[in-house]
Amino acid sequence: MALLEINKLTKAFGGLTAVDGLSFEIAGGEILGLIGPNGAGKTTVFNCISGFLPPDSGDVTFEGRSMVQRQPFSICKRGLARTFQIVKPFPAISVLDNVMVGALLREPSVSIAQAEALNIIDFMGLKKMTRQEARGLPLPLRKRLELARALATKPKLLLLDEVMAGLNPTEVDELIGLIREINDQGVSIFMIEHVMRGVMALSQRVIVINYGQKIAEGLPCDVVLDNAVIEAYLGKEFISAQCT
Amino acid sequence: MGMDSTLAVQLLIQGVLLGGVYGLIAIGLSLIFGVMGIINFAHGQMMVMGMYISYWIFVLLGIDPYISLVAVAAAIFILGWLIQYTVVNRILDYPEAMQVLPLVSIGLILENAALMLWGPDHRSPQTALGLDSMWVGPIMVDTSRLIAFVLAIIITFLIFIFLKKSNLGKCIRAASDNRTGAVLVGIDVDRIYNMSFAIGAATTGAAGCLLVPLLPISPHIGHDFTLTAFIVVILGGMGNLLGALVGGVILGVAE
Amino acid sequence: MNRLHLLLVLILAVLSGLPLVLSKYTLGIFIMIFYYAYLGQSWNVLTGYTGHISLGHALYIGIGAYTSVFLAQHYGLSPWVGMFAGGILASLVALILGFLGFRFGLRGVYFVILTIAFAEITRLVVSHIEVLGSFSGIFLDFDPSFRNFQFRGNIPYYYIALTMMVLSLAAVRLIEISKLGRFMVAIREDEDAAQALGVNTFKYNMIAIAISAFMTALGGCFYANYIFYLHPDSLFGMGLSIELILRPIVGGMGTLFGPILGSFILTPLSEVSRAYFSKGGLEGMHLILYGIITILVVLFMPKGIIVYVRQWLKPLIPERKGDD
Amino acid sequence: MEKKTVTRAGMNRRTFLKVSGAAGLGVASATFGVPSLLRAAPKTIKIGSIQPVTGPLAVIGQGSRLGNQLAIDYINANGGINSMGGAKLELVLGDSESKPEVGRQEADRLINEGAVVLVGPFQSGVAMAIATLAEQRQVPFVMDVAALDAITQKGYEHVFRVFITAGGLVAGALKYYKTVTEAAGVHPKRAVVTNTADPFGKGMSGGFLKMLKGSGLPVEVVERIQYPLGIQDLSAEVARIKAAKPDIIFPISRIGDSVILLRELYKQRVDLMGIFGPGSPGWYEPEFVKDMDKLAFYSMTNVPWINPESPSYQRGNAAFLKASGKNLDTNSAYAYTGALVIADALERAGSTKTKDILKSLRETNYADHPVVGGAIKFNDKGDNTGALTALVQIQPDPDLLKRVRIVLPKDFAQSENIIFPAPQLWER
Repeated sequence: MALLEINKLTKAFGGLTAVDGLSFEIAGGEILGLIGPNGAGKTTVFNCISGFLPPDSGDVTFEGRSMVQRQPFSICKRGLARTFQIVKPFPAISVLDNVMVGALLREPSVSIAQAEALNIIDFMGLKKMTRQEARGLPLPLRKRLELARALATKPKLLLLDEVMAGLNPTEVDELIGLIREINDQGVSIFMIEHVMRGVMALSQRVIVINYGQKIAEGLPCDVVLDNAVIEAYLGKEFISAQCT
Repeated sequence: MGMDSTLAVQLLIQGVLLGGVYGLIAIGLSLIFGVMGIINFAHGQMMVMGMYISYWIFVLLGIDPYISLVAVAAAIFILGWLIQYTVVNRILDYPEAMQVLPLVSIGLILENAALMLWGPDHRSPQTALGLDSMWVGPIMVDTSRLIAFVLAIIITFLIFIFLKKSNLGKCIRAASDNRTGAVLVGIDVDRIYNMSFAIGAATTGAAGCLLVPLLPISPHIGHDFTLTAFIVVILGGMGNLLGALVGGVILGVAE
Repeated sequence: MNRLHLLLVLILAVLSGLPLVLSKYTLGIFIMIFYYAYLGQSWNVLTGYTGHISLGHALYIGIGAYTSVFLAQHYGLSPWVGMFAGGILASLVALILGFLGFRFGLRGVYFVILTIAFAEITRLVVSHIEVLGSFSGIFLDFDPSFRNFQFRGNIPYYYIALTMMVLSLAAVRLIEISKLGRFMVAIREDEDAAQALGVNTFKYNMIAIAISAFMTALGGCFYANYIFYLHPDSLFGMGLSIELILRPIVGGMGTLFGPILGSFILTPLSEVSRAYFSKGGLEGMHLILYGIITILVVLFMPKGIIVYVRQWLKPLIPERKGDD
Repeated sequence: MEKKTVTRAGMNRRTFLKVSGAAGLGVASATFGVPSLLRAAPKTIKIGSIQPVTGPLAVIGQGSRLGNQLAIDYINANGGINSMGGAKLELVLGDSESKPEVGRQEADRLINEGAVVLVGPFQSGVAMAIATLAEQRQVPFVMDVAALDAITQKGYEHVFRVFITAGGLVAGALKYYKTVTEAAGVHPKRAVVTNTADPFGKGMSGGFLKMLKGSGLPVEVVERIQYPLGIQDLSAEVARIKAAKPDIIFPISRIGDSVILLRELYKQRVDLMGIFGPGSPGWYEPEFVKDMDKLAFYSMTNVPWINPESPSYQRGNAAFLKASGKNLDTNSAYAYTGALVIADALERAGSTKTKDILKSLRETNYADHPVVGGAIKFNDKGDNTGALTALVQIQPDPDLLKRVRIVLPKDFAQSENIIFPAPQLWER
């Protein structure tokens, strides 16, 4: 049985259908990439899965249970955590306190939660900033904080919304390493990403959507050679740069 | 039966006429909220300032409030601009609790300034048309109320034309729709905000003039008008100008 | 125990000893300082920590005062018990308000309007209830005894108010370091992000508003048995709601000591300026001053005066451990 | 006859009489208390005065404070308290800001500063807070103005009231109404009662309606109209009044709404025999008389009032006029009276001990005062059994100050002629 199943998911805003009858699934332990041009409906898919938007129709099943109609917090409790494309740190409190909010989801004891949070902060390479207010962090570190917080909720599946956007190549490489490690610990990952380097390096499978519909699905290297994908999204230069 | 329907018509007319003025007060509040998302808790107090200016122009120079209306609106326009420039512009990004307090404080300052300047007495000047009324059969139409209503409608209409047609008006609507977008196309948003607050203030100042012949002035009535305007704006939909006018009439009739 | 704790214990010891040296009148000022610090702290739980702005907190003071007095007058119940009845009733009302506000996602200005509306409606309702004294209010009987929460001198009131302030401080500190407090702050900082991390925001919002209302209502019972006179306009009015939030905002909202600091600054200030201006025929001047100070603090010290005090006290504070 | 704490500050007030003139009270306050300190007095006795000198009632409160002060200056100028070796009196000053908790706090401060008696505080709400404090601290408290019956119903030993109670006020209204209608031989049949929906308005109109019903007078209340304090528009209410076809209106109002009501009665041409106020402000203040001019004529109000002919009034008024440029009005005259009563009690007590002051206050029999009423005596509750109201009517006179005239009781009347029924508002 797949970990997450999306079945004919549809969501429209006014006249605009952002997600149109989309179906796919994620297996346990998998890293799945979701790519597509701006406005293709990627973030809407995330919002529907994580409970921030109710889908108009279709179903989202996580470990065999429907997640539709549930509130975001309860979906997170089931083990499905997400990050936001525009990061949402808790600005006026420290990095540690930020991460502890996530850790407290499963750990009632504040002191144990704190120890867990410190571990995660260490793992994410944020140790020096532990006591700093989140608002003072530069963007790359805020992205890591976002990831650290989500990780602290001990998810089974992590939805990452463009965590690599705006990072330089070194930072991207570091993050690739971290995400791979997270995955090695048994956390499945579903990521929206524009940074193709990251997608190519991490994803075991990629889905491409445009106008809310799936236009391709498969291994990363197959997908990027798909004509429809090149037309809609990547452009010819990309192919020569990446896959030859 | 005849008696009852006469009474009903009478009440309806009175309500509609007064509602026009309520609407005018509320339009200022609504404009400010629509553009900046700020509730002007000093709105009624600004109106009272307008009433006092109008009153003194009448007492000292003998000029009727309907005529001094333009000057009073200009004075309150300046007052509004100053308040926006010195205080409100600095609190736009604050959380709402912090936005409420300075505006309530401005109301407190204006109210007590009026108290110190003019004392707590209730003043009710005998203006030229203050006691006139017209009779349509058994129905009485209060002249000053009718004038207030007509002028309120005219001013509202002018504001609409201004917002629709003039460059500045278009900029105000743009800034209220999307602040970032307005900045991107080169609109000086701070200036637009100053203008919006000042125009909102000026309309309430004008409404104050229209009320001078109708009710006694004292420093402490502002608070009640803030509440009235607030209710009208909620009835008509926050930030919706036409709604404010309709809301005003509804409240006028309901009272 | 570090030096900061030592300082706090020292301050508490001094405050406990003050009745030995101060006159009844000066004690009265301190009682008002403690009382407003307590109310500010109660409001702080909802607005400072959870981020939902209430401009109608007078509602809970009124409920606390009226409930305890009603139960004492009609059922002979000691206010010591009645105050908790008032607290529970206030919490219930707050939960109704909270349900409407949080379930339907009223945020910012709209939540503010809801809190004002609740207080105003209650004021009007109480003004029409005959057994609650309707428009005339209730004039309490003076029958001093511990059981009746009434005393001849100011000293018992002083210690009660001091205890309430200290307990509220302790309660908020406990909340602050607990899971509850951390979730409340997360909601204040970003409600969506908190949801995404599994925080049941509705539940924690409801808990916060219920605690805040409960604490505020206890203050109402104190007021009733200290002033002996209840009136709907003064107990449910917006004036009191604003008076109440002034101190935590000036001191620093969302901080443990902000409301107390604010009260120690503003309460004596209003005493002194009233005494000063009342003699010069400058009626209204002290309210203008009050308004100007508030605006200046909000404009130039938006985080409250506590920030500056922290700077001064820095040498006393040891290297901070994670929680703060 | 009273008001409560203020939130909607606006018209939540009462002013029995305020005389025009804008002299600064700063001048007056500069003279406060000076004599007693400079003249190496044998001893000073402190009296605490709590009045609402700031906030919405500032003008009244400052007048009342001045009334307290001038009475004490008068006593000091005449040798102080003889029974205590010419001890001088000193007024220590407090401000209630119209808030009960502030009034209490200020009273406590004054006691702390050595006040042996308290006087004040104009509002019943504040009076209740201070009354309890006085009982707690065991310091006598003489209320100059505050009318709510309940204040003296608790059996407090330390609380006395010079002012008339709300009950006494209503009884006066009925008595005078009966006298006026019988003298005129005209008996209105249909009446409308209007009142503001606040403690004062509701309490007064409730009491008045109840007494009117029990009086057997041939008048029926066909409509009772209540409106909120600080109302901005009464056109609907007046339309309802007109539809009720009343012969007479009994308004219980405040200062702002009386103007709106009267203008609207005029505009809507409501036929009336007259307007008879059972006891509320709004119908005799100098601004009202001036602004409303002819419309104000012939309205009558039952109200605690000054006695302009009394020597005490003339003394007090001269000093008041000199200090403030205004005339002594009801409130300041009662404040003046309150302080005189205290001085009288101290004189007879010959001591500043609470027990002695209480005893001599209970034995008070004081007639040399500036207000309409008999000699001041306190009953066992502390209420003044000599308190009386007057009926005043606005009558045409070129001099604005002479328009407000006492018409009843006969002993105090300034005009023999009561004009009732009155000409219609628009036929003047």
